[in-house]
Amino acid sequence: QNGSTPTAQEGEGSGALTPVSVGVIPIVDVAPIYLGVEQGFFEEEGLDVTLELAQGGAAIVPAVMSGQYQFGFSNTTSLILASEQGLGITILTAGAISTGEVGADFGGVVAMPDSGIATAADLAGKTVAVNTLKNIGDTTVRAVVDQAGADPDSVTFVEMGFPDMPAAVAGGQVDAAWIVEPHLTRAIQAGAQVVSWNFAESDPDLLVGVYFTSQQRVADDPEMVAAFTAAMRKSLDYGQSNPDAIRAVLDTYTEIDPAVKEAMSLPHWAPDAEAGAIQRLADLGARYGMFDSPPDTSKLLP
Amino acid sequence: MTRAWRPILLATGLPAVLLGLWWALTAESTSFFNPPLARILAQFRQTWFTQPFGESLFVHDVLPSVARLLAGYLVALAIGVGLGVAIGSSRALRAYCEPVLEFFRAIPPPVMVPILMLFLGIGTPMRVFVIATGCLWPILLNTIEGVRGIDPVLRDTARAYRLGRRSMVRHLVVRGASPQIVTGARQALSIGIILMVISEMFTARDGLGFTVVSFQRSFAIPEMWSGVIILGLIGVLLSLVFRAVTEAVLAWYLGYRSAQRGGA
Amino acid sequence: MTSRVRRRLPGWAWGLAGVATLLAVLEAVPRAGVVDRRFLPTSSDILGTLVHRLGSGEFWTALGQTLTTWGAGLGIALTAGVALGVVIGMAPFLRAATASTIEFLRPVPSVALIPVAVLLFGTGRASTLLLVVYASFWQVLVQVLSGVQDVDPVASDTARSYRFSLWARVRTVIWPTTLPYAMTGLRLAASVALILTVTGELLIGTPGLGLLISRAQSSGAVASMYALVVVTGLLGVALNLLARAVEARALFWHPSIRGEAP
Amino acid sequence: MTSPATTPEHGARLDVRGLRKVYTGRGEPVEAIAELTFEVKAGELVCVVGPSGAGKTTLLRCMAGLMPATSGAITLGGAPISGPPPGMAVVLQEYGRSLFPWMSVAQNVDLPLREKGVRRAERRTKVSEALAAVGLGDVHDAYPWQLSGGMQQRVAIARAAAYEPQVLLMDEPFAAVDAQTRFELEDLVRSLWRRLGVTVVFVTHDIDEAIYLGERVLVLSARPTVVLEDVSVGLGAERDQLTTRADPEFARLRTHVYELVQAAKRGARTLADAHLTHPVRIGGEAR
Amino acid sequence: MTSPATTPEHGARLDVRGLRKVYTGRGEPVEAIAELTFEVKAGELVCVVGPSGAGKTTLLRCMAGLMPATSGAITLGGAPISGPPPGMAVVLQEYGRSLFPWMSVAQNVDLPLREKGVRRAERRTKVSEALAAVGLGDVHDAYPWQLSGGMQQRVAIARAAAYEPQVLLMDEPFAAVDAQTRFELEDLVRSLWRRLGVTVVFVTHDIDEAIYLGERVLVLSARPTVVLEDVSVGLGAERDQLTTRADPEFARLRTHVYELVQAAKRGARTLADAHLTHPVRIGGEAR
Ligand SMILES: Nc1ncnc2c1ncn2[C@@H]1O[C@H](COP(=O)(O)OP(=O)(O)OP(=O)(O)O)[C@@H](O)[C@H]1O
Ligand SMILES: Nc1ncnc2c1ncn2[C@@H]1O[C@H](COP(=O)(O)OP(=O)(O)OP(=O)(O)O)[C@@H](O)[C@H]1O
Ligand SMILES: [Mg+2]
Ligand SMILES: [Mg+2]
Repeated sequence: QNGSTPTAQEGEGSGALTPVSVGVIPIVDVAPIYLGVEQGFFEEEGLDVTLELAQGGAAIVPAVMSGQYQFGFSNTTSLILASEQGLGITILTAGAISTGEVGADFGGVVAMPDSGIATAADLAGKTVAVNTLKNIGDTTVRAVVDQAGADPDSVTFVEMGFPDMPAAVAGGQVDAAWIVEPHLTRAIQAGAQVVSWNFAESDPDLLVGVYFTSQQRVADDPEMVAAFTAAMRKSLDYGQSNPDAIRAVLDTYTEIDPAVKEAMSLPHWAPDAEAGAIQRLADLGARYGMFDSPPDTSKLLP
Repeated sequence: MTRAWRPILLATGLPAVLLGLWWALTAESTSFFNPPLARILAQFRQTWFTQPFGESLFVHDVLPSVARLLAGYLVALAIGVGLGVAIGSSRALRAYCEPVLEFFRAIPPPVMVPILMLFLGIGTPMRVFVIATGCLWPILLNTIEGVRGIDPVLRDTARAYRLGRRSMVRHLVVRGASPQIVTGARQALSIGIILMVISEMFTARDGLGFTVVSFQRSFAIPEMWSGVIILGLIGVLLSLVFRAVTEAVLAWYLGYRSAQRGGA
Repeated sequence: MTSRVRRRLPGWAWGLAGVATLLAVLEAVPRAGVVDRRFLPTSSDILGTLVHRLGSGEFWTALGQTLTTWGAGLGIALTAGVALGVVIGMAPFLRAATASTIEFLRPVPSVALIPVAVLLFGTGRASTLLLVVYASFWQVLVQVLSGVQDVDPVASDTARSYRFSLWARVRTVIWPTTLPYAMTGLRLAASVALILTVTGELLIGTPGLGLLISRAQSSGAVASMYALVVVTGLLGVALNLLARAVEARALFWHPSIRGEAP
Repeated sequence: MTSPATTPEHGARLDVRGLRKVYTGRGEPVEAIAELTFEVKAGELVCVVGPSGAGKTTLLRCMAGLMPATSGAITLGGAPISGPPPGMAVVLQEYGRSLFPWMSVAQNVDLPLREKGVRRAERRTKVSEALAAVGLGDVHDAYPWQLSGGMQQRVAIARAAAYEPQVLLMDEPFAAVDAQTRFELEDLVRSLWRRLGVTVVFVTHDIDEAIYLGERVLVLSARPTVVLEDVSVGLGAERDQLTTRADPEFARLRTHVYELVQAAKRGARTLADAHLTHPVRIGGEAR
Repeated sequence: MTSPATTPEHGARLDVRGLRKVYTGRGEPVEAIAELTFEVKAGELVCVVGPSGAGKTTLLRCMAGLMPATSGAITLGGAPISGPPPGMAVVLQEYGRSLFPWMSVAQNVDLPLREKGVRRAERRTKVSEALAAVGLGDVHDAYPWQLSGGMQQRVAIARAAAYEPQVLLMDEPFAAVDAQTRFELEDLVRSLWRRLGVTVVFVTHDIDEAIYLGERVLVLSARPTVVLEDVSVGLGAERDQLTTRADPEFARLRTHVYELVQAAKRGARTLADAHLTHPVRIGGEAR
């Protein structure tokens, strides 16, 4: 149960399975692929999936590009960035999408009640922690501050890992933090309150994470890509309609505290990575200084 | 004439060969993560020395990082030598401290950062602290071993003349251990640079390390490599300063060691 | 030497006392409310989780994987560092010719090499191994270089005057002098290798303790994470005990070990 | 040259009672000293001779408080020695290694004086005088490793002399110097001793030197060491390289001590064992 | 004891021509040796005396090929010396530091033999014999730092003796041993020399020793060094501690050399400067 599934030694009548490695991050977003593997969706498509855990894109993108992993999960903005730099990347399916519900999303901006921050507008002039600068976090926070009529450029952003944010907010090291589950719930349990649901508020269908592969692989091995895409779509649909199974499968690759697990919000999972959603992200990025010119995201889709 | 050039030739010969190799091997490279050296060098000026100079990344990111590095390094030097002298001089103290020190020594800085953040915040003090804790170990270990290895005859001489505690430390222990202390300090210099990067990987907003990691994360690979080159250059520069200081501090040692190799 | 009792107390007793002090401080700080217990658990919480961890096979597998990567990396770094250190240290020309390159390469952080490592070796053990070797090699090299320089000129003249072969000089004069330096290099490299094994596992995702830490961290399982961190710390302590034992045997002749004959 | 006189009375009685020293390091325990009992009166100059490896250095290091005895007691002026006592200077046998290589010759001589609290100006004269006295007036700024063996040894002697101790312990201090310099240094020690009234214990292998210098010569047996004989030297207080060495008593003592050392080397542990070829006068009675 | 005889002819002629050595390290350059020209015939035993700091060690280290000369040439058996030549053994003045502390006494003696390619069984006898000859038959397994100064020095001598060199250079090798042992070691060197026909250069401060041992005594001036006199010792080949030292010629040579060293210390640089109090016989003619 350490993140990889046992390989099927004897192909159960269906012939040999194609071994496939997928780079994933140990967060809630990727629960459907775990569930999908458990449910046998990938075997049905002739794939023997090994899930490889890594901490972030720094390792997953090069591994996919070099062919060491066939597929990977990544934050969408990072892939737009990579594509802008000339990496041949193809997005196959959506990974995690904002629930679009203000009050019940899997990411938001939190602050302590005594910080004087109650709304997005109050973030102006404050220090806000995000996990990565020039990425989806600061872009969407700027967007909501802008929407609230305050000056987005007056917000100071600091990089910090999500796990460290609850302590930093509670201890006053930062004024506020953009944070995702399960740490969002941890922060709330530690007394913080959500001041903005920046995903839902900036785009109800915000495409936070996606599954991708290299353009090379699409060209070389279209059947495998098709099989993976099909199984992945099935998994995402299954995950969306079975939240209890999702919460159960989390125990196999995370150590989230049961109390947190029950309280937290899950992302929305849908199979389609819509061109429009990707372009909206790119445009947001362009508007808030991530890119010099609006990127062309069409090359990211098959 | 050739004599004056010799050290310069020696210092630049191998780097020139290696750069040449790097250039040649990557000239045709189409690999995204391993771009041609030509591209990296082309990126170099553009990335770090944009106009106006006052707003270039060099001033904005490199200089503050180096300042933190030096601060952390000097703190480590003071604590490392002080603590090392105490621990090296007392068997009981060594036995008492060693397990705890070894425990902390083995803990990766990335996981220490969150705890430090709780106590020191996320500003400069925390980063200086991370750099200092990293630099501490080689200095501390080498000082301890240097102190333990001091010639017993010298120690006896100092004792017989009843040198006070302070003179003992100043004239015997620190000087006697100085060759090894310098070795530790040399090690610490490059570790300091590495930790400068690590300390900026977490909870950072500026700094050379932060910039390099951001480049890496945004897949600006030639820019990232140019940052790595800057790190190396800082290493070379600091080591030049370090060598000059060493030659002054260890003049006796270098003379002593070469005295019998022909007196030159 | 103020009292007899103090002298008689064996080394390990002092060590235990030191550890006890640390545990007490770690217990007291969160309890006293200096920091939130949720973010920095007490030592009893951590140890409780640790004991629980020790019961799982997953933990032992990860520990084994970490130790394998660590051992292999350290072994390679040590062999290469000692061999190159002795060769470069003995030849003044090589010393001068390599100095600038060494100073350039040493401060390049292993973490910056992650994408290259992954590209070259994938996310398996080889990538982490590259980082481990790269980082710990310099520690050994620099120590050995200093050690070679520290050879007593009288001893080396003696060897020269009896026309010892190069190999004999290395074996009988240079190596024994270098050994104390190399031991320190080993101890430094051992912990750097451990740190980078764990960091590599953490960032690249090579299986091992680091991956477990990363998982616990991403899940916000604070006590669980620190329990694993404690394990790496304890590994460090164990390694040091080992290094000290080796040292006591190999360096019995050195003033630092032979001490004052009672 | 005025001495800072940290204690009013110069010189102190040194008393060694039942001293025993066993080295228990690596390997078999080595019994270096079996049983030594003797005393050195305040302001007396005693020479110690004995075969190589007898335990002379061991004895000196115990007396200097640098090494604990296995059993027995050493007292200086009535107080038991547990560490190096104040007002004592030692010249160690390993002269080369006893100089601080990171200090110049002058700094090496100066350091103990500074520790003693002597003023800067006074220190400067003392250092110069001491170095000139050992014939090293011209190497103040050299480092010890730039000196020849004999010069190093003389720096160590100058350091002890400049210190103006109440007790002076010297372990083969003239082993590395030429014959002429040796004579001069012998006279230096004697004049120092007479001027300051310092208690001196002087270990040497040169029997002539022992007799010329000492008021008593302590002859030690081979290891494990006991006192073979405590020879009184009745040569008077005024000595001179030419006349003293020509004295028939000098020649007699010399033969006597030489035979004792020979006997010690053969393994003699008592006077009776020694089978001397000439009549023995019991030490002390000759005076 | 058979020697492995790496060269058929034992002993080799050592020729020093216009040797000059200036130390140019830290500080002012020091001219240690001004001009030395002399030769040591194959199989000859020459003693070198001179004031402390004269440059005896410097000379020896140049002859051993351990240090380059500033100018001049040293040849051994006709071949110029550029590094330590084969078949040579050196006993350095810093005996303590010339022993490897990480090896036992026996290993220290054994190692050069091993390097020379002597068989194990033969090595064992050679090591035992050499250690027994210097009176250290019982400390094979001790480490150098467990020995007294004199014992360490004897280990270094044993190491050189066991090596059975063709050229033996010794720098004050008996400085730290007692009188009796010194006599025995002197006889050891002479017997070694006669048995092996080895060329020996022996630096000492003990003038009696120089005359007793040497066929010639080279008296050096003070720094910067020249040869003050090359004294031939006409005492014959058979020598004996009792009779030789009682020989009137011995006494005459002794006074002569002693006066030369005294003059050298005073700064004499030629025989004429030396103002000797007794008639000078030109070295070599006395034979
Ligand atoms: N650290 C030690 N461990 C074991 N034995 C030792 C140690 N130090 C000295 N000894 C032994 O003790 C004995 C006496 O040594 P010591 O140095 O006192 O002799 P010494 O009389 O000074 O001789 P020398 O005249 O040669 O200097 C020697 O036999 C020596 O082997
Ligand atoms: N490394 C050095 N640098 C400068 N001067 C030196 C160095 N080594 C020796 N000297 C000087 O050279 C001179 C000769 O030294 P050397 O050791 O040869 O004398 P020596 O005749 O062996 O004396 P001794 O009898 O005292 O051993 C001395 O005056 C010494 O100060
Ligand atoms: Mg002694
Ligand atoms: Mg000399």
